[in-house]
Amino acid sequence: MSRLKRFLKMAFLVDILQGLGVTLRLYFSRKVTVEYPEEVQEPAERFRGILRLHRDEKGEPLCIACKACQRACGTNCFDIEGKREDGAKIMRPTKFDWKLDRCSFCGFCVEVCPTSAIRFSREFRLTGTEKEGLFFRLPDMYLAGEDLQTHLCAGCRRPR
Amino acid sequence: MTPFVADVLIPAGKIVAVILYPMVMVVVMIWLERRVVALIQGRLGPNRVGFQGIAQPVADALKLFFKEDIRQRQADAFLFNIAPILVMFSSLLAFCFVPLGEPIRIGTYTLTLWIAESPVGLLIILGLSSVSVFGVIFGGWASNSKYPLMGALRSVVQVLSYEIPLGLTVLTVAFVARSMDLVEIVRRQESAGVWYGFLMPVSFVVFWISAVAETNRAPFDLPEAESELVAGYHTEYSGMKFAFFYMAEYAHMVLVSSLVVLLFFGGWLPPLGGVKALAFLHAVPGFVWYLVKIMFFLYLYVWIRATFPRYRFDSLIRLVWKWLIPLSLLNFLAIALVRFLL
Amino acid sequence: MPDAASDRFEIRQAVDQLSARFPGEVLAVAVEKGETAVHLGKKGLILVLRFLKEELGFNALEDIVVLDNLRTAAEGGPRFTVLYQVGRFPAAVRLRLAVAVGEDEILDSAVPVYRSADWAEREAYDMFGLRFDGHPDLRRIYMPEDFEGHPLRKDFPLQGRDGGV
Amino acid sequence: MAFKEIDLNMGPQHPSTHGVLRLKLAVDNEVVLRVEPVIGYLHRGMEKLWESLTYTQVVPLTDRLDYIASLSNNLGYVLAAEKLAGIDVPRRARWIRIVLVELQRLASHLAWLGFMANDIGAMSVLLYGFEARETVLDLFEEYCGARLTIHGIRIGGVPRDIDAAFAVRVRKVLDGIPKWLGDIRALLDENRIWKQRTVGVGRIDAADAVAYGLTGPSLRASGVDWDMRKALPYSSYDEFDFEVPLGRNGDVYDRYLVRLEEINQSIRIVRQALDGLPEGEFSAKVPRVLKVAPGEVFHTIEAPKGVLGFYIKSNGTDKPERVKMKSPSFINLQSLEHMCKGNLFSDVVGILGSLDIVLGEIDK
Repeated sequence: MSRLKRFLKMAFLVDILQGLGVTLRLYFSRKVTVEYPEEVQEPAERFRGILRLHRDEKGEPLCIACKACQRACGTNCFDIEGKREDGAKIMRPTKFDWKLDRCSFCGFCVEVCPTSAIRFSREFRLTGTEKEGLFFRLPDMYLAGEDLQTHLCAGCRRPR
Repeated sequence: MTPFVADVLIPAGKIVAVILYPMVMVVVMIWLERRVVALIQGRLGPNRVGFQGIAQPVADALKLFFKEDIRQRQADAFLFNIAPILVMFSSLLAFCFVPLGEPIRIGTYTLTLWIAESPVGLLIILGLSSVSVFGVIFGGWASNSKYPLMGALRSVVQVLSYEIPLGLTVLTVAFVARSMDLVEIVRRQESAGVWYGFLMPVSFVVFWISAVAETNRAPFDLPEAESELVAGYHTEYSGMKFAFFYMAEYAHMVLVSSLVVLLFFGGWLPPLGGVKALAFLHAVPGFVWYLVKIMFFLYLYVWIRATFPRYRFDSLIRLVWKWLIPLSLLNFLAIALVRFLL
Repeated sequence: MPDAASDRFEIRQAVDQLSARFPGEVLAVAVEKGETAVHLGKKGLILVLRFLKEELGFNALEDIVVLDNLRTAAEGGPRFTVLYQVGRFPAAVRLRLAVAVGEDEILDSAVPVYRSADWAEREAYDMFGLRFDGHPDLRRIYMPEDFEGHPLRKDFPLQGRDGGV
Repeated sequence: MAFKEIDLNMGPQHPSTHGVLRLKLAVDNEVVLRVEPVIGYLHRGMEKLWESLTYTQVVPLTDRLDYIASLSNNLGYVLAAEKLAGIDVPRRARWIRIVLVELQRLASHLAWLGFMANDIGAMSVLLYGFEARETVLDLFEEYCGARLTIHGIRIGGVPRDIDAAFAVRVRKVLDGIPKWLGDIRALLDENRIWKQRTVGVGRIDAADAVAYGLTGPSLRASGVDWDMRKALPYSSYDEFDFEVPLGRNGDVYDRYLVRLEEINQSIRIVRQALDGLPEGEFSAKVPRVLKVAPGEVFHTIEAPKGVLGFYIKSNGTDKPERVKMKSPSFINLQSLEHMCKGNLFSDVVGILGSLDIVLGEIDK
C-alpha cells in the first residue's frame, strides 16, 4: 500500500507543493534586516567593544600605571610607563600606548585592573584607514563617540 | 493617415517597442528576482538605489558597460565574439512574433500589436529559441578552457533534450486549436470558453517543467550554478559580452513565460471571460491581463529558485528521458483520442 | 576528577598482556593522573600497534604527539619523544605509547595498521622533521613545499626567520 | 579510445564557507577517481604560539580554532588544563558550562545546516539556519559580550553567573528553534531533489569509518554508537539524560538526519541543565599566576565536529611545555576521498558539506 501512496505523492508533486507552501508563508514573514547606518541595533549590556580608560568623579584618572594589564595581555598590546610626582601617593601613567590592531578583546586586562580604570565600551565601529588611527596614546584612550571616530580615521567618516 | 505615417513611422515605432519591451522586462525581472528571493529569505533586498532599488539593475548594467572586456589570448576570436550576439539576437527576434493583444482600430487604421503574424508563429519562436543553443556552444568552446567547455556541453545536452517534451506539449495545443498561429490559438481559447491550461493540465505542467529546464533556471541550473567548479559557458566573458549573456537568459525567460501565457492561459483574455456577470472585466485592456499573467509566471520562476535544491546532471537527464517524454507522448495520444471521439 | 577509564580492569589487563607478549620492548609503565603510559623501544613499535589493534581491539589511533626535548633531555638523551594515543571504543579504554627517537632516526610508519595516521605523520614530518619509513606519501602538510626548517622545533625562532617563506 | 583523465581544481577560493581549502580532483568524465585536499592556507602556528603564553592566555586563542563553535574549543582545552593542574571545578560551574557548550553545539549545527543546504542549492535554508543561529548568538552576547570568538569558559569555571532572567531568555530561544527546524525539514526532508542528491551519496560503512578515524556525527551516521559524552563522560555529563542519534547507511542523508536530531537532544540537555541548576560558586579560586607541576595529560570532549582532544605537557613554570590539539575536522577530512570515490563530481560539494569541517581547526 505504501508503494502506491508514494507513487501518487510523487505523481501529484506533493513534496514540491509542500516546499512552495513553506516559502510562500515565509515570503510574508517578518523581515529581520536592520538598515544600518540609519537604524543601529544597540549591542548587549556586557558587549566587549573598544577598551576605554576612565576617570573618577573628580576627573582624576583612575589608572595607577601598575602595568597589571600589560602583563596579563596575551598579544602585548600595552606599553605603559608611570611616574609618582613628589609628594603624591599614587603613580600616574605618563605614557600609555595601546595597539587596537593587536587586541583580541579577550578581557584579561579588564579583569585584572585593580582600580577598574580600563573597561570595555559598547562601541563596535572600529574601522580606520591608516595604521596611525589604530594606535592609541594616553589622551586618545579617553576619546569616545565622534572624536573616537575622527581619531580612528581622520577623513573617511561621511558627515552624518 | 498618410501612407508615410502608416508604412514608416508606425512600423519603426513598433520595432523600437519590440526592442524596448524585453529590455524593460529584463530590468524588472532582475530587480524582481533579487527582491523576491530576499523577501522569501526574510530580508529586504535592494532598496537603496532608486525607488525601492528599481535602479539597481540599471546600475549593474552600467557597471558591466564600463568593465574591461577581456578575451583569452588562445580564445577563438570570431566565435568568442559572435556567441553573445547569437544568443541575444535569437531572443530579441523571437519577440517580434509574440502578439501582445487584439488589433486596435484607430479611425480607419488597425494597429496590430505585433510585428509579424504568421500562421506558424509558434514554430518560429521554438526554432529561434534553439538558435541560442549555438551561441552557448560557440561561447563555451571558443573560451578554450576546461570549465566553460564542460558547462557548455552540459547546457546544450540539457536544452536539446528538454526541447522534445516542450515540442510535444506545444503540439497538443496546436492540435486542439487546429492552428500554429498564436493569435488564432488565443481566439480559439476565447471561443472555447476554457483555457487550455485547465483543459490539458498535464500538458501545462510538462511544458512548464521543460521551459524552466530550457532556460537553465533552478532547479535545473546545474551547469551554471557550480560556480566553484563549472561556472557555465560564460565563465571567460566579462563586461558587455557577459551582460549580453546575462540579459539574454532573462529575455529567454520572459519569452517562455509569454509563450506559456499565450498557449495555456489565454493571452490577453480576462479571466472567466465567458461569464456574463464579469463582463466589466472586458473594460480592462487585454494588454494589462497579459502582463499580469506574465508577471505571475516570472514570480513563479524566482519562487521555485528560492525553494528547491539543484538537480544533479544525470538525474536531470534521466527525468526528461524516462518521465517527461513518455508522459508527453501519452498525453498527446490521449488528447488525440478524445478529439477523435468527440 | 581522575579519568575513570584508567583504573578499570581492562587497562591493567591490556598492559600485562602487552608486557607478557613483548618482554624486551616494554621499558616502563607509568600511571599518572589516571592515564597509563607505556614506554616502548623503537623497533617493536609496529608489532605492538598491530597486536593492540588486532588482538586487544584498540580500534582508534586518536593522535600522534611529538615532543622536542632539546632543553629538558639529559646529555645525549633522545631529542624527540613520539606519543601514540590509542583507544578502544566504545568501551572507552585509552593507552599512551611513548617512543624515544633521536634527531635523524627513522621510525616505521603506522599507516599500514591505522589508516588515520597518514596526515598525523605528515604533520610530524612537517613540524619536527621526523621521517616515517613506509608512509605512502610523506610530504609537508601545512608549510609550502619549498619551506626550509621545521617550525615546531624548540630552536626555531617564535617570530619565524625574516626572509623565510 | 583510452579515456583521458581530467584533473580539476576546486578552491582554494571555495565560495562555500568551509574556509580556505583546495581540492585536487582527478575525474573520468564526471566520475571522481581521486580527491586530494590541500590544506595549510590558514596555518597560524597556534601550537608554537601556545608554548610562549601562560595557561590562561592560551584560552582566547582556542576560540580561533573552530570559529563556528569557539566555546567547545575553550572547554576542551580548559578541561585538559584543569585535569593537569588538579583544579576541582564546582558543580554549578560545570552545569553552566554544559548550558553554554550545548547551546554552542546547537548554533554550530545550525550553521552547518545552512552551509550544506546552500552548497546543494537550497539557498533559502542558509538564511533560515542563520536566523535561528543568530538568536543563540544573542544569548552569548548577553552572557559574556561576544558572538563568535566568545572566550566564555575560563580555567576553574565560567566568567559570570547565570541569573533567572537569563534562564528565561534561554528558554524562549529554545522554544523558537523547533519552529525553524520544522520549516527547514518541511523544505528538505521529503523533497525528491534533496533526497536524490543525498541518499546513497558519499557512503562510508562502519568499518571504514572507524579505520579512517572518523568521529562525531559523521561516524554515528554510519551506525557506530560512539559519543564521548557517553563513552568518557566529562564535566558531569553523566547526570543528564539524552540519546545519541545513530544513522544506518552512513550517506549524506543520514549525516543530515543525525545532526538535526542532535539539535533536539541539545535542546533537551539545556532544558534539564537550566531546571536543575545547583547552587554554589560559578568558578573555583585559581591563582592569578598559575604554575603547574610537571606532568602530561590527554583529554577529549565531544565537540560539534567530532572528538576534540588536547594533550598538554607542563614543566613546572606558568607556560605549557607543549600543547597538541587533536582536531576532529583534520582527521575527518582524510576520509573525504573514500566517500567521493565512485560518486559524480557534482556530489563532491554535497559530501564535503556533510562532513562539516572548519579550516581554522584543520590548519591550526
